[in-house]
Amino acid sequence: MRTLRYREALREAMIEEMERDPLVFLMGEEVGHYQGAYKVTEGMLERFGEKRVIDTPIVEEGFAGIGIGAAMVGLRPIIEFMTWNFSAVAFDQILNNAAKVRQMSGGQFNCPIVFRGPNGSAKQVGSQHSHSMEHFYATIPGLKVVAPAFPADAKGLMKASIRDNNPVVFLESETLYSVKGEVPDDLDTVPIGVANVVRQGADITLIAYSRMTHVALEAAEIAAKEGISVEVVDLRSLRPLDEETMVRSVQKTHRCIVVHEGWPYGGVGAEIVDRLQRLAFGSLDAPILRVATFDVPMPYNAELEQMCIPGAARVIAAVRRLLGK
Amino acid sequence: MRTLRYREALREAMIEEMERDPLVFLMGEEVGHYQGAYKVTEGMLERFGEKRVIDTPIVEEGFAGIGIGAAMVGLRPIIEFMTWNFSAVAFDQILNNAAKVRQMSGGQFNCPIVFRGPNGSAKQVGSQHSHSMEHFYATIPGLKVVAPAFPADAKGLMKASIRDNNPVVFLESETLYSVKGEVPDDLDTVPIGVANVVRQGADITLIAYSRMTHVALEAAEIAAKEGISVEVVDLRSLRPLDEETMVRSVQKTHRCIVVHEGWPYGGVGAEIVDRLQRLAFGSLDAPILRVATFDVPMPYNAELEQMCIPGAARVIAAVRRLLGK
Amino acid sequence: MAEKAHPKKAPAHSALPSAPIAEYYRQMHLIRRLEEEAARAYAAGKIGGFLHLYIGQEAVGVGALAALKPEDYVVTTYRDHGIAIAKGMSSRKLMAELWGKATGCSGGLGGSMHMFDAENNMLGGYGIVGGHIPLAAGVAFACKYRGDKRVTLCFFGDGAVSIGGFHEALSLAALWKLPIVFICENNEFSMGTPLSRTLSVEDISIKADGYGMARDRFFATDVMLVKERIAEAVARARDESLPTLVEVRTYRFRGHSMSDPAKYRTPKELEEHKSRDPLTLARKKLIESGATEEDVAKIEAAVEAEVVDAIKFADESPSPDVNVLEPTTYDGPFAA
Amino acid sequence: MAEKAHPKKAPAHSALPSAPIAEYYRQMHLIRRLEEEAARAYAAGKIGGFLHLYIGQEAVGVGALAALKPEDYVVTTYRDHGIAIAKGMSSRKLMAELWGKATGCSGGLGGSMHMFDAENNMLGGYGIVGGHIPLAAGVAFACKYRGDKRVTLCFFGDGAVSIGGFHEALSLAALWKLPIVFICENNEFSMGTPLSRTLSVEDISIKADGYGMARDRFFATDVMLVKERIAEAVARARDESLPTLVEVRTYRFRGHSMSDPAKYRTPKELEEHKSRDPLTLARKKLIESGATEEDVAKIEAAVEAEVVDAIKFADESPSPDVNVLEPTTYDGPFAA
Ligand SMILES: Cc1ncc(C[n+]2csc(CCOP(=O)(O)OP(=O)(O)O)c2C)c(N)n1
Ligand SMILES: Cc1ncc(C[n+]2csc(CCOP(=O)(O)OP(=O)(O)O)c2C)c(N)n1
Ligand SMILES: [Mg+2]
Ligand SMILES: [Mg+2]
Repeated sequence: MRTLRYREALREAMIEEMERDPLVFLMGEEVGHYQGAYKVTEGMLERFGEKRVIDTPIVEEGFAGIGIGAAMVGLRPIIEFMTWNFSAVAFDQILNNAAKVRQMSGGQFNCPIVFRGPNGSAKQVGSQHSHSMEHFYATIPGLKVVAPAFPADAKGLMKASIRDNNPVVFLESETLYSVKGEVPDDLDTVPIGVANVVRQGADITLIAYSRMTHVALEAAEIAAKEGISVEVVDLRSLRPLDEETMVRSVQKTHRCIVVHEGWPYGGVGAEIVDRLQRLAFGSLDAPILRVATFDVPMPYNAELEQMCIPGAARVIAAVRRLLGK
Repeated sequence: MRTLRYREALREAMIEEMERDPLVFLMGEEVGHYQGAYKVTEGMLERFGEKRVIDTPIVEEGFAGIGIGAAMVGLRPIIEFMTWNFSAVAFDQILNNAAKVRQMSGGQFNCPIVFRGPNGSAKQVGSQHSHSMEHFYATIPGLKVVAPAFPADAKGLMKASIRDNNPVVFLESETLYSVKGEVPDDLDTVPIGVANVVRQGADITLIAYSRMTHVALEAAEIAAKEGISVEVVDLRSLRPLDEETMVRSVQKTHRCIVVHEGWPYGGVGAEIVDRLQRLAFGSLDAPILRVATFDVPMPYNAELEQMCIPGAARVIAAVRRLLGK
Repeated sequence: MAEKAHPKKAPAHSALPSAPIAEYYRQMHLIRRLEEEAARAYAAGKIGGFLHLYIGQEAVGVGALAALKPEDYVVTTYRDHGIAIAKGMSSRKLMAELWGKATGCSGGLGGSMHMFDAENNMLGGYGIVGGHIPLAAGVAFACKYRGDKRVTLCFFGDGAVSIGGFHEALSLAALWKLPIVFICENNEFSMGTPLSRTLSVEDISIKADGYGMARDRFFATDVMLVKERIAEAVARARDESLPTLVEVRTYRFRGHSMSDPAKYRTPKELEEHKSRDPLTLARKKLIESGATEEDVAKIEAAVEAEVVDAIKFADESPSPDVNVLEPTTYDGPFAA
Repeated sequence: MAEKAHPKKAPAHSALPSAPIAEYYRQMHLIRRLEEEAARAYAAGKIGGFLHLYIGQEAVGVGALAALKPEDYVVTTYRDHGIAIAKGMSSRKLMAELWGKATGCSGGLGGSMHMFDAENNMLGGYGIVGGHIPLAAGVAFACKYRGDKRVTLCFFGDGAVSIGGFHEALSLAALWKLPIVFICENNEFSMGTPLSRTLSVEDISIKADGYGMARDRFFATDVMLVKERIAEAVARARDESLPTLVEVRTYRFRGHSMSDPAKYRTPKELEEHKSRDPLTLARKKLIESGATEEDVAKIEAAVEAEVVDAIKFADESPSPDVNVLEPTTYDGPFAA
């Protein structure tokens, strides 16, 4: 067992898969010579050469499309968006080509591609650079969407995503890249679609993913001191969603809060609520609450930004409210 | 009181507002010389001339951006997407510019613009032309989103949208354009954000919008014959959502089904469920169900397509299930 | 696969003249006839949705694809029937797809705008204007990556050259020297809008200069000429791994789609273009090449039999089952 | 408005040389000094997020905006501090915005990348590469619609000319003859990538030909030359309602943003460019124009006082209240 940073785990996964399969290549802005805007791809150009680690101009629609076409005829592209914010200009490619080509060809063509990059807020990067884009993609049939919180999952899910024959939206986080965690030496793939109970508890379930899993764990720690036993479910995959694990937890605790970045209207958080109230209606002692980003564009000012993004304090407040404390 | 088709009601609203305010103009593909791909804008070029009714090349990002810039300095553009499917290539403009410019300028600039066009499935137009795009927009703070079901609401909401100082996403429906309805002679604006109970009932609430309101009414009619009293709430606005009207209805009927086009994961449907289970938890005798489009890209084949899109039969089945019949 | 399972086979055409023009004429005539029958079937309600016919433009697709090898790739727009046939798709698969049947090329799920045929390296018709152009560049990218010397043709309309996807794809293809030919089928209109109201420069091919890309521009009246000129661009792609932008000037005899009465042009304009019908010219050239009227009649009869067979096949084929939807949405197991 | 409420005023600068170069030098020097202080404040944690400095490029913004009237509009990228100052924004509003304070130009909500100033027709800095170019064309569209003879300048980097938004905006501006000047600040790099790896044609201005648009291309070492050449394009916009694409060649002396050590270039390359620092040249020209060292020192002292005052103002200003978020998200009442 080694300790790796989240970014190192991602890099290791990509390197292993590229060594395993010459059809895998990496493409994006500054992934090569610059070593990655966030150093995730550091050293990969030197290792694999310009043929397989490709710096692009600033043309997200263009290189997303390049990846899709290449995937249709058998390559296995990893397309990096410098951040997921910039995928908005490539939205049509993902929605209309990547997600649909298998079905509209009657199953003749697959699109085995991984779109990856940091998602969600960073720090004070303002309203155009702080998007949690997951709700835009999780809603689209034909895509899979994953959002690991820990280095081991980052590695295992990346390997699974690269080997998957479907387009996978892989959501990382700038504020997680330096987080360390244990990664088994022999880790292969972590299956897409399986959630993880990362803390056992009896009184209430927190469901989270990506960086918010850490916030949920932090809140659970604080709650423990108040005598509240919190269970934390780390989703890992957003599409497909692991209903079973979520339902099992809620059947045990009877109370649930979904903690996620991103605007509150609809999206992944609402979907989880929708399923749980349907699948565990009889088990719920209280409504399911959500702690999400405020319903405003992200402000630049540091304090306001921190108010907008879900933090442990807001989670704890919701926990107390739900338990009537 | 006159009887107008949905498309005529929209046209009347645009004409009245353009006559009222010379800063209002209309721009889009084929809106002028061709008289509109779906004839919504028929006769408007002849009436207002090329300065105010502007045919564009096929550049959705370009003309959405043109509209946004023009709105920032005081014009009031109506931007037609031939269908909302094509807004995917303009997604970044709406997400990052229209919705944010007010907030990121600290309130210095408004963006009074209406983006409009038909949304949702038409008939056998296949997977790239059958999107219900509302969930992509309803989630974005800074936008308002409306989706009228009847000619009178189409007219009144269009007038309200054009006069609103915020960007409004106006969702029409190809399959509603020819639907007729009564429109009061003196109709001015219909306020954005107010739902309408279009059928009173006691046993169960159906919440719908746009074309699905008609499907819900059809289902209610059938249910009535089985002795089930169905209340139908027509949302009209998706952002803001009229919580009060929804909650009031559910508090009366204790059961609720959301009927909407669009994929089931997240989105408007899930948001409604999320709010109702939170705001009316004690009133619910059963989980809230949803009848939505199947979780697949839209198939071309006519029968499969009809299976995928919510219809009265699927709504009735859900009603029966919820009432244990 | 679906077709193989079906008992009846399309009739073979034998003992036809061997000059290339014979085969081009056959393909052009076949496309024309299939499109005419598709229009009829649409009116009869057998085909739904949008239907964009290729009538008048046959020389472009047939001539261009004649310049390819079977292993080469093609990507095009929603106006894809003619291209699909020219790339080798069977008439049966085409018509069955239009009918929305399980035996169609895309299993009845794609429809008129989405003709895919893996076997013939037909990578599909796409419905979002400009959206397929970067994708096509990606196919060419893969060919270069594998070093397999295949060439990709990407077709699009005059209406597609203003949109971002076109520009991004050309930028990347030029920068990375991709083996692709971008073919703009300039039929003078995007829906109801003439070129003069969408473009500030009439000559579309000039845009290539901004990317340092080779370019060409010509009228597609003569299918042989189309083949020759596209062959030059294909050679540039295959031998030098360089892209070309080719503007092929053509005209569509029908409306944009079935719902378009095409009031934006005069009957006179249309008649003038019809008097230069590439199909008529191809027939004339076939005769000039030494074929007898009888030879030509034989070709036409074989085409007719193929069209009738394809319609019958489409009529009699089963609809896809609803159970295909999930496994065609994802490869492998998936639980949402 | 927030600023007016504040008791202290920025110091006035009086009795300075009247040649235009004096004012240009003052602006360039002010921008340089504000950026240097911003870098320092960033290191000290007073400024967060991304910070893209304009150091080295001052002659572009100052020269270009000198060609405008106050009622003309400007739209630019995230590298917007210098442009904002040249368009007339006060140093206080700029620094307070960087500090994230309520007195900042955008109330502390926008930050470094989003400098807006309605009073001075500064329509903002934008963070999505290429995304603001169609918006700028829309501003020019509005000017033409109103017939108010205003001109719009739209700035963007060399990295922005491959993306779709650039192409769509130029297409529409050329087609509709919009009164706009597209100014590409070619500083040889987009982040860590040199032009040679992003563009197949070195001369960016050539792209104008594909749209039939006027073009220009020159080095921005001399602020006076920038003014002259941009003035020609501005006149074309104002008098003939025609767009121009201008490629202005420049260089940034710092990294892309504060987090970029700029290892992709050699110290020698940087030193060479610094030896042609437009600010040094402007100072030289000012002296040549007849100003004494003392005059220049006076200008510099005034700038220094302004910078010190702006920092103090930013330091002492209050943070925005959380209650501003809702009313700045929507105009008028809104309940989600
Ligand atoms: C992005 C986008 N915008 C609008 C449309 C609607 N549309 C479909 S075809 C078409 C005209 C295209 O004209 P052209 O490119 O010249 O091709 P042609 O139909 O003449 O073959 C339009 C506007 C679309 N499919 N995609
Ligand atoms: C669509 C998009 N993709 C990527 C980025 C990330 N990014 C920000 S600035 C930049 C480089 C831009 O270079 P250039 O246009 O030359 O401007 P400069 O920074 O040199 O002024 C990149 C890649 C972005 N902001 N938007
Ligand atoms: Mg055309
Ligand atoms: Mg640059």
